Amino acid sequence: MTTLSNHVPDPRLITAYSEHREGPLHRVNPWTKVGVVGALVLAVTVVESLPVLAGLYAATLVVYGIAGLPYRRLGYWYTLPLLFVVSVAGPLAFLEPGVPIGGALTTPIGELSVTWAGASLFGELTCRSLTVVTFALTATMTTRYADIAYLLGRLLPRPIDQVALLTYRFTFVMIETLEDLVKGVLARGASLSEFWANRRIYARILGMTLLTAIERSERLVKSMEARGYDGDITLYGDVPRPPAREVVAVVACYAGIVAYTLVVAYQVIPV
Amino acid sequence: MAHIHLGEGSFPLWALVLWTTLGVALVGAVVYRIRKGGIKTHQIALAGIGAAASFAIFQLNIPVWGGIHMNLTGLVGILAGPLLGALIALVVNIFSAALGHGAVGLLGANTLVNASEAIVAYYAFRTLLRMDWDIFPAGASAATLGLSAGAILMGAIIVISGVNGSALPRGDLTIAVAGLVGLNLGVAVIEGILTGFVVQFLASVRPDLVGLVDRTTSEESAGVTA
Amino acid sequence: MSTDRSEERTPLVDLQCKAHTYPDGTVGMHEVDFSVYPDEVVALVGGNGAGKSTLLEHLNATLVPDKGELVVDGTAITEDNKAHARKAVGFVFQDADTQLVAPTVLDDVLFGLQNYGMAGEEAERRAREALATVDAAHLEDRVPHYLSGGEKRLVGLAGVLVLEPSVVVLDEPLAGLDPERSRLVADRIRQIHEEGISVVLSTHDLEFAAEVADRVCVMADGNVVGNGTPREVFYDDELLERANLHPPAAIRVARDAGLDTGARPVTEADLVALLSDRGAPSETIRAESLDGSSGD
Amino acid sequence: MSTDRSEERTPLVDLQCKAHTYPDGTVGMHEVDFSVYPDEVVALVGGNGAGKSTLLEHLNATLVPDKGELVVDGTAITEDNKAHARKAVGFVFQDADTQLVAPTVLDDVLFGLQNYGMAGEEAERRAREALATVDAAHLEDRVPHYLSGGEKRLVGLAGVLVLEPSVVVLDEPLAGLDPERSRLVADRIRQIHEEGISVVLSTHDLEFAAEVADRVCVMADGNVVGNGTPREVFYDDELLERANLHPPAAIRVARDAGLDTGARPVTEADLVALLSDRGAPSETIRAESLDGSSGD
Ligand SMILES: Nc1ncnc2c1ncn2[C@@H]1O[C@H](COP(=O)(O)OP(=O)(O)OP(=O)(O)O)[C@@H](O)[C@H]1O
Ligand SMILES: Nc1ncnc2c1ncn2[C@@H]1O[C@H](COP(=O)(O)OP(=O)(O)OP(=O)(O)O)[C@@H](O)[C@H]1O
Ligand SMILES: [Mg+2]
Ligand SMILES: [Mg+2]
Repeated sequence: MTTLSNHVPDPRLITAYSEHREGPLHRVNPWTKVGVVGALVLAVTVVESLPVLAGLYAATLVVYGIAGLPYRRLGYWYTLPLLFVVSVAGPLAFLEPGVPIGGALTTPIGELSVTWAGASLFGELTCRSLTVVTFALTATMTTRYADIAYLLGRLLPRPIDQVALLTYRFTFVMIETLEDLVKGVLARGASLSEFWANRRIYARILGMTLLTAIERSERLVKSMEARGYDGDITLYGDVPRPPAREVVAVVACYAGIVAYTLVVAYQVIPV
Repeated sequence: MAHIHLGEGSFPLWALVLWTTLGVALVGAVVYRIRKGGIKTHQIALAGIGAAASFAIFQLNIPVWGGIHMNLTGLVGILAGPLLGALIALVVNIFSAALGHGAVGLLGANTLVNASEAIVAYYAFRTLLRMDWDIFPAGASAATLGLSAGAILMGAIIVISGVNGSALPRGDLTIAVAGLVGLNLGVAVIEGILTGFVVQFLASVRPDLVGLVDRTTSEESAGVTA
Repeated sequence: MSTDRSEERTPLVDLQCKAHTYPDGTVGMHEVDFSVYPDEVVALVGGNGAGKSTLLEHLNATLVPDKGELVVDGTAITEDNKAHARKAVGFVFQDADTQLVAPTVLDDVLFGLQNYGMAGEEAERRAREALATVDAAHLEDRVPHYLSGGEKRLVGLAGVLVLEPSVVVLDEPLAGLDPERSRLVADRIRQIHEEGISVVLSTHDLEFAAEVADRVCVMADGNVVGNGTPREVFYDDELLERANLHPPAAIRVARDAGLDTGARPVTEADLVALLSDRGAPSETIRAESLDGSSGD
Repeated sequence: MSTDRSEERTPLVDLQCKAHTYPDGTVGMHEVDFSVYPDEVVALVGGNGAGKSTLLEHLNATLVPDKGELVVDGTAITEDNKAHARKAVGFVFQDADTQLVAPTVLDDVLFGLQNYGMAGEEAERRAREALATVDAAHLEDRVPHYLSGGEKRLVGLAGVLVLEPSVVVLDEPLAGLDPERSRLVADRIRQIHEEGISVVLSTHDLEFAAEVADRVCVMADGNVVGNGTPREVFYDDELLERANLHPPAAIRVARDAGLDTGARPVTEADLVALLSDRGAPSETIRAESLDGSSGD
């Protein structure tokens, strides 16, 4: 469907990879992957060296490939995260104090130039963001639906866990509703290529999507209550604890990051 | 939803801890309020499917400036109320982060931003309706207000945190961020107008959803707008 | 037109409803008096908007009458003991998608059990058993999103059967299913009935109603306007006319072909039996064999 | 099994599709070669998931093949002239709910016209006319969302007819409709056909297919596995078996009752005709004359 963006990962595709493919990362315990995500978040927050950040990013890219996932799609999916980096780091690349790269550009508001420090900052922020993006996608594309549901149920307090589980289940249904609505208007000659001229059509499609969602939720209440639900029950199965070697690996990751932080980043422990 | 999420690793560690703590506090307060009233199945169902819809809508490419994506957080706030609106913001952020959109470490910050959008939009909408505004201007203004509040909050978060690894003085950072917030305000107006049209459409089809008529059995809407 | 049963036995479910008004003011049904007896299959038929779903949703207190009463297994249902009705009367909704809420099929079947406080091994054993009853044991690890329409319906049915209800209610069980899957669901309905559970279902497919039901209830304009065996109901032209229905194919064929001789066929099998009785002689005239087995 | 037509006339729509793969990797159909000729009603039958909707949605370029070609009225459809396919091939989707997007019925019918740049008095006149064609003129001011299922379907049909397409595609036009409304929709389909518009529809109701279609296409596993007149297709047991289908009731009855003598009834009307021919004599055996003839 062309109108649904290919810059945003389609949950249906993501689940198809996790349900129907087999790869080395599919066999890694889901808790381990969560642990690694946490470690990576911590790492990209405390590490300040561009080479180290670039190395981390390269490593996640390799893992993504080993997991058997498609690089071309990843390129599309980078669009939005990169946009976020550009919107924050873009101006900073010019404003950051330091030595300009090449000549400066004279503009009415003064001289504009990208400094070495600015460019490096831009690189750092890009690596930080894409490292976690890549690994988060690797994790979701290699973890079965039921296991993700279990993690959500475990990590979130009631009633947020219940909400998240229903969201996960009904995201697929709602995407199809939206897609059907888009198909419906396109089939009758609507063009969705320009926003302002078609604002009413957009409003109707989005309005109908929300209306369908609300009415579906009204039916869902009936069906859940018909089976005795009162807002408080476990909806998910079970995920075993990770095997010892995976625990060791995750602990090692954290230990490494803490050591790096203390020694290199904050130099609490002088070498 | 403000159209710029904060990317992973943008902030120093202390800021990450601060925003996470504040985010947890907000969500904790919401959960406390909901639990105190007794968790109602219809609240859970509405929040769950509402978040699914918001997430699905995000998949739609809206052709402005080469393509933008929206979650319609303001609209969700207007329809679901501040409590469920905040929960939906959190859940949508969790799923977005899982799909590499937004940030795991900045869930707290991003949730604060989006929840504020939903909450401000809701109260603005109620207030404007009480002032006898028409449905379209009320919806559009409320959503624009909510989204603007979110954009400004996000700017403030960036300025307070400082960008990880940047030596730029806060004053200059503020200038850079002001440009970003300005851009987001532009998008807020577009999303606000779109929200206005959607609210107008919903009012013509099911007026009870936007609080224009009372349903005789108020059970349904009571918890929703609590 | 009345069922003899009604005088003999105590009903499992007894609904008296002066009226049910939806929030927007639509009166979904009114002056309805409906009972379900042990060991029967009741089919609700009627046009779109006749009130079938509204009636069905009253049977387990999903909806409550503006004024009226629901008695389940001898207990009057009030705000406080709705759970009793929910447990005794299992409900399979038309929209199979909104019925499946858990991440896997097995979890979904367990969902109801857990709500009633049962967990662990015993719960899993019962859930697997329920899935086996509907021939869906192989689906247990699947994600509901990836099931076909028919599979979703069967899993929904298992999720209800596992609670061991005394009555199972199915709203349009065949909607959207292909002939093969329809047959599968129809077979399961018969099987449930054989296990002593009463079944109430709504359908637009009168052939299906004629085939599975012991009793047919006709609804029109929010009212039950007729009630009896399939033969009684489907030969009552005035009643069908009133409910905007046409008799099932077997009856139409028998009539249009001038076969209406008193055998009064209702199902396809009846028609075949009638024709075999009659067709056989003329078949032989054309010099063919006479082993066209049929009937039941 | 082939249609003679294919050699005689140029098709209105000609689809060649090597394969269509959905975003999640499911192959919805493959190696399909399908044409629609002027002045015919084609019914697509097959089990759930056989690929009927996937095929239909290719006919107006809602979906495009991974590799393949769509030619509408002699024009090859590309990314740039999809509008041509959309205008020539009207599409009524299975889910009536997601098809109606305007606040009133009249607005909804006007929607397509406005998209093609027609507005004002003339547009309204045509919209009202289209509504009248489907017997829905009285609904014009209603909110589409609150219509009954059958009404929604009719309004959806009007919204497509108003665009004067040369082919109308209907995905499961009878889904969820009661018998009276089904008949109404079936009548409208016949009427559209009489007005010279070709119709392609998918259905699970083989009786309905036998009744309205000139040509039946059987799908299984994403492929067109058979194609011919209803009589050809529905008497091809091997084909039906392959597609998980059962023959329509008239055929089953005729067979089970041992009437299968060469007249080969397909619809209920055929069966009635056959029985009247035969019934009369055997009626007569029981006291009348014996001039039984069958076949045509
Ligand atoms: N949630 C609702 N709000 C308002 N009116 C409703 C609602 N549900 C049903 N109705 C109305 O109540 C009446 C009875 O509807 P019901 O759904 O019981 O009919 P039905 O016999 O099940 O029809 P169908 O065969 O189309 O399913 C109809 O007029 C319908 O429009
Ligand atoms: N949006 C989608 N994404 C992924 N797979 C899909 C999608 N739509 C259909 N499919 C798959 O494509 C195949 C063909 O589906 P299709 O909807 O064309 O079948 P159908 O013959 O119309 O079935 P039904 O009678 O149930 O409507 C099925 O395996 C189905 O699961
Ligand atoms: Mg119904
Ligand atoms: Mg289909």
